[in-house]
Amino acid sequence: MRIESSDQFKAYHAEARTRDEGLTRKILVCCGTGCLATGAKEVAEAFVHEIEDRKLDVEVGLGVKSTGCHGFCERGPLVAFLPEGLLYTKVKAKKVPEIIEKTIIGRELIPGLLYKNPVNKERIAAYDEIPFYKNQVRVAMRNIGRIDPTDLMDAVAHDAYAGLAKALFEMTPDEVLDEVETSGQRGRGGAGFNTARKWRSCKSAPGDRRFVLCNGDEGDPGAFKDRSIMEGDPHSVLEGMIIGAYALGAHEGYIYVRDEYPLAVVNLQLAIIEARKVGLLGENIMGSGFDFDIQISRGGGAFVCGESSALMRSLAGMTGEPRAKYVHSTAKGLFDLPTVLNNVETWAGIGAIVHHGGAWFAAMGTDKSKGTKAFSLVGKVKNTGLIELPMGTTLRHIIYDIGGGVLKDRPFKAVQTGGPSGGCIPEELLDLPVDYEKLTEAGSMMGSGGMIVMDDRTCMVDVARYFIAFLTEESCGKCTPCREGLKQMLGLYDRLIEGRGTDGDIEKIEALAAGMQLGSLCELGKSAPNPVLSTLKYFRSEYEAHIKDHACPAGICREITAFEIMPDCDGCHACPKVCPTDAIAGTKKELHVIDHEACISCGACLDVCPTDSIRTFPKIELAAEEVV
Amino acid sequence: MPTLTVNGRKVTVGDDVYILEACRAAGVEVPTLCNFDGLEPWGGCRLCVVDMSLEKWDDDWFKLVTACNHPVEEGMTVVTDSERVLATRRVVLDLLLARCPDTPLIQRLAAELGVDETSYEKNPEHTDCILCGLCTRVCDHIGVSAIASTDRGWGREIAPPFNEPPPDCIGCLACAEVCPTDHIPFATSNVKRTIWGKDFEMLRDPKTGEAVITKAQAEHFAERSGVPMTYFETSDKSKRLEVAKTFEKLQVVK
Amino acid sequence: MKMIYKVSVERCIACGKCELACAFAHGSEGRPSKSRINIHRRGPELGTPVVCFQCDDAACVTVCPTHALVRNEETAAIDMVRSRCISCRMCVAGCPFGNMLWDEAYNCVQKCDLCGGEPRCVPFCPTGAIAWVPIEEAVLPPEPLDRESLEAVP
Amino acid sequence: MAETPCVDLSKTEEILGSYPHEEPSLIQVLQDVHRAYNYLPCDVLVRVAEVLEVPLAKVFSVSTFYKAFSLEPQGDTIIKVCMGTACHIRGAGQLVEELERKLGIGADETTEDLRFTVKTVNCVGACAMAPVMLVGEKYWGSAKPARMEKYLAAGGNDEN
Repeated sequence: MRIESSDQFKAYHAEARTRDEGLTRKILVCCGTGCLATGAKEVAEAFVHEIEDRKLDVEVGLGVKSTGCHGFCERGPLVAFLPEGLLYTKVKAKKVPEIIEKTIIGRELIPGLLYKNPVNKERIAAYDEIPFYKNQVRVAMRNIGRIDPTDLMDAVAHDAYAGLAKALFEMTPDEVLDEVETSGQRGRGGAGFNTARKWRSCKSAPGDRRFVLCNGDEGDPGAFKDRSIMEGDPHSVLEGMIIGAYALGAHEGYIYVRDEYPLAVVNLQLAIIEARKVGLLGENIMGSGFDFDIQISRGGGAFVCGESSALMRSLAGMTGEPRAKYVHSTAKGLFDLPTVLNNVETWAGIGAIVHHGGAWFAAMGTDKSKGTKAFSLVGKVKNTGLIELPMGTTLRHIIYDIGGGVLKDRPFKAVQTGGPSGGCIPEELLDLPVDYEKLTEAGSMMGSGGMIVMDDRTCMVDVARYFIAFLTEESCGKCTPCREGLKQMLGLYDRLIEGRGTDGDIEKIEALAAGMQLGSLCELGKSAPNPVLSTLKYFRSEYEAHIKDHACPAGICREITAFEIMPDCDGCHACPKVCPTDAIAGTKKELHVIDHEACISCGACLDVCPTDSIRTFPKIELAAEEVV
Repeated sequence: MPTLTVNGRKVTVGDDVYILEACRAAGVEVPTLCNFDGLEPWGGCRLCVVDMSLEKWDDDWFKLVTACNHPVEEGMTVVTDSERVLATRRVVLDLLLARCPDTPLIQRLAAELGVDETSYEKNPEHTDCILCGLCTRVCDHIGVSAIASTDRGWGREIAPPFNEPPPDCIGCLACAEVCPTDHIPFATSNVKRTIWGKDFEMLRDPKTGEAVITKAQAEHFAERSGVPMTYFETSDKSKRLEVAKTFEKLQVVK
Repeated sequence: MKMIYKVSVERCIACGKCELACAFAHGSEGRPSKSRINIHRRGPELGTPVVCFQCDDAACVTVCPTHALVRNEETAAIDMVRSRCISCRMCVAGCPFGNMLWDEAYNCVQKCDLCGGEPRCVPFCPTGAIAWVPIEEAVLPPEPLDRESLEAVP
Repeated sequence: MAETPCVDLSKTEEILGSYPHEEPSLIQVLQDVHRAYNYLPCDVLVRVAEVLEVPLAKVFSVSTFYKAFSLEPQGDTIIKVCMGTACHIRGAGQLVEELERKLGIGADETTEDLRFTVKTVNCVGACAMAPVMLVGEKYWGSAKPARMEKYLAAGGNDEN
């Protein structure tokens, strides 16, 4: 069937609703990448079989949906039950018959599968009561976890394409632009450029042919919101792009997806095929006379292709080398034609903005940063996963209330945001409301919403070196400051972590950082020094310890760190089992000893020690002892 | 025809001109390594950075841009010798000097900015290649694209495919001629030319026997430009002789 | 008034003054190899000056990969934008008349630029074998040269 | 080029048949080719260049620029260790070291028997389960060096 008018869409929507409501009870199995890794597919299949065998689908209107990521990947596989609003965590396939028996038929809870609050150890049954979910407000991720991403009708039942229908039949392209302007939405890819302004700039560029692109090259390590959106609700991306194309008068679109995201490619491809089939994409969309089609392009694995001009070159089949953007890509982008490129999350929000109105979106967030923002909360935090919150939420609320605090209740040291272009924010700034401006002021940036929590076992020099090493590998090599500068910067950091640092190294790092910031061609090089400068700003003493004392305060830099077991060791024998070099000797219930010759300072023992009896100290002291 | 100010001097230039050309028109020298007049600006070496301010901006607001590829605008102010311009150029040359410590051109440019010795770790492997990309861009212009950049980041190199004699190369030497550091070796004799490890047969003038150009080059250009192949087969000297002979025949007054 | 370069072979006495003038006009050392006009010497006091025709549909312009050869609208000469030249010598190979000249000493291409609209060689020609004339005069046949009455060239 | 073993080009022709013959198809074609052969054989690159009318040097340039491509044959099972930030601070480096001890190969290397190739990748986007490694298509979350034997033994099988 093809939808050929506004009324036909309404009928299709009603049909989808009826079908959805026909299922009085639903089991939602999270099939995001995280849960799939822990066996969600088997769980979903087990539910399907069990229900078929018992004919529950007919009798009680029970249905199973494999949905996108629920976000709470840490506790996967996740299974939610509607209408009860119940959530089971860490569900295994073999548990399925028991769940059907007890929970579905017997309507009783299985306490062992409920979420346990790490803060007060209480078990929580209701989805909405779990702090991780309770505090969220979802716009871009509105349907993720609620719908089956491979089922168009399910998406439509949850208002997918309602915004598009409104745009096509009730609004002119300029009215769509005005609505987006009212929303105040800014780009969710990192830099935070105003969406409506970007669109207007493209629209005013001369020429008949223009492109609408979606940046799904989520390269920031530690961020995976775009992945979850593309996997869990691909239709929201398509809908946003079609609306954008309608506003701009574009007829061709591309989605550039990282090759590391195979499931996202599959789900997007499927969504495109489905949408074309019913006339939501392609020629004469919904009979409105508007034509627009989308193609998927898989990236080749290059972080720099997240940069707009590099992405466009990559789309054209070339190496991902950025160009100077003195002439904006809105005027001269893909194939040198006017182009709008927005991030996945940006596009995913457009449908909701048009559907509910720009003012609805603008009512959320802060003065300059409107709406909600998706973050991936990861690292040394108890509840890791994907969240969406109004702009202006404080870091403390995110890390402690939603994230449940630092893993193992260790001291908090910093939170890294913005990926390799961002910076590390220290404890004293935890009450910072998160928006574009505040993060930039703190020496970091929004980036693609990765938040990596770091505890006292994280060395800030090592973290800065990690990002420099990452970028050294990812620099395209076109411009001198980035190519040569990163290489030299990495060399300087190697000196520090190996205890070869000397006075003046910090100043040398700072001077090079300044040259790279000013001189580099694209944002990759220009922002590459951010992790360096922010760690220098807030954790300078750690740098000084590496240089002056040849010591790594966090006990991470191996070349200069030694390990020792303290007398309070209870001889549990956990550490020798994990030691990769068999450097730990000791019989059970007796004090264990580390052989410094064999020890490679990897820290595996410290991580497993239940009594915190292993300490690190500068290797240099070891040499001093020997001399004595 | 926009008028702009370069280092306090007013200069009027053409419409589709970049800052670098305006600087030259104003008699201001801006160093550059990857720019070449016949080729599209590339903006890779970052040596030509200048401070730039537009009329609509606040007076004290300047942006550091590359002169080679930033279009001029009416009322623009350009400063080529501000402290941060020089500091940035110094970092660029310092880094290039670490990469190519023995390359005379880099030594000279660095010394002009007061960098006599690199402050960074010297490249243990000798190279004169500064990755300015001129060779590959010229090769693209010639229309053969026999060489290109390979790998990325620090590992970036200019190389023929598979690091073997490039099948598409026509031996025209354009890459070697344009290379600012003379990094690309070649050899030409009366019968043979070798570049990128590939040997080329030379076309030889039928009368004098001297080498004209490579056969591959003649074939490529004959096809590309529509100029008959016969044009390429004789030396310029022989061709002048032919012209002279024709002229003699055309004498109207004996 | 449209001017044109006129060569009257019958008047050339192969004295070489044009070559010298050209060489000096394009460099102070006056090397004859730098001259863009060449006399083909075919006998005692018999020569044929050969110089660029500034062709309409010029092969040199067509083959140049970097657009270093451009028509000067004022002088009608094909000018060489030296900074664009990559010395690939395609123009030398492509010119059917041999008028793109390779300068071995300076590793660059030389070509007649009509000296910006006033060819320096012309005033030095003692016999009027070369001339810079309005286009309509170019079609007039040259006056015969009375070679017997020529005095020794100073 | 002469030393490379001859490969079956029919798969290449099939892939080329499903894309427009123009430069923008290049990366997509190379992705499919890489999947089909497990690497980019040079005969194939020559053919791709010819059909798409892209200079061979550009094809080579693109093949070496992107990390997804390898010009050397890869192991039957590809092990990807995620090196994202979350994985880094949760000890991904130790996984690579353990693999080096177990298999005798470092990152971007292949065992002699062509069984395994170890790759480090910049974030697979499963940060909530850091550190993460993939053995074939199988994701291992909260991976521990001590359990490496198990990960390798399971290979690409879906066994938990």
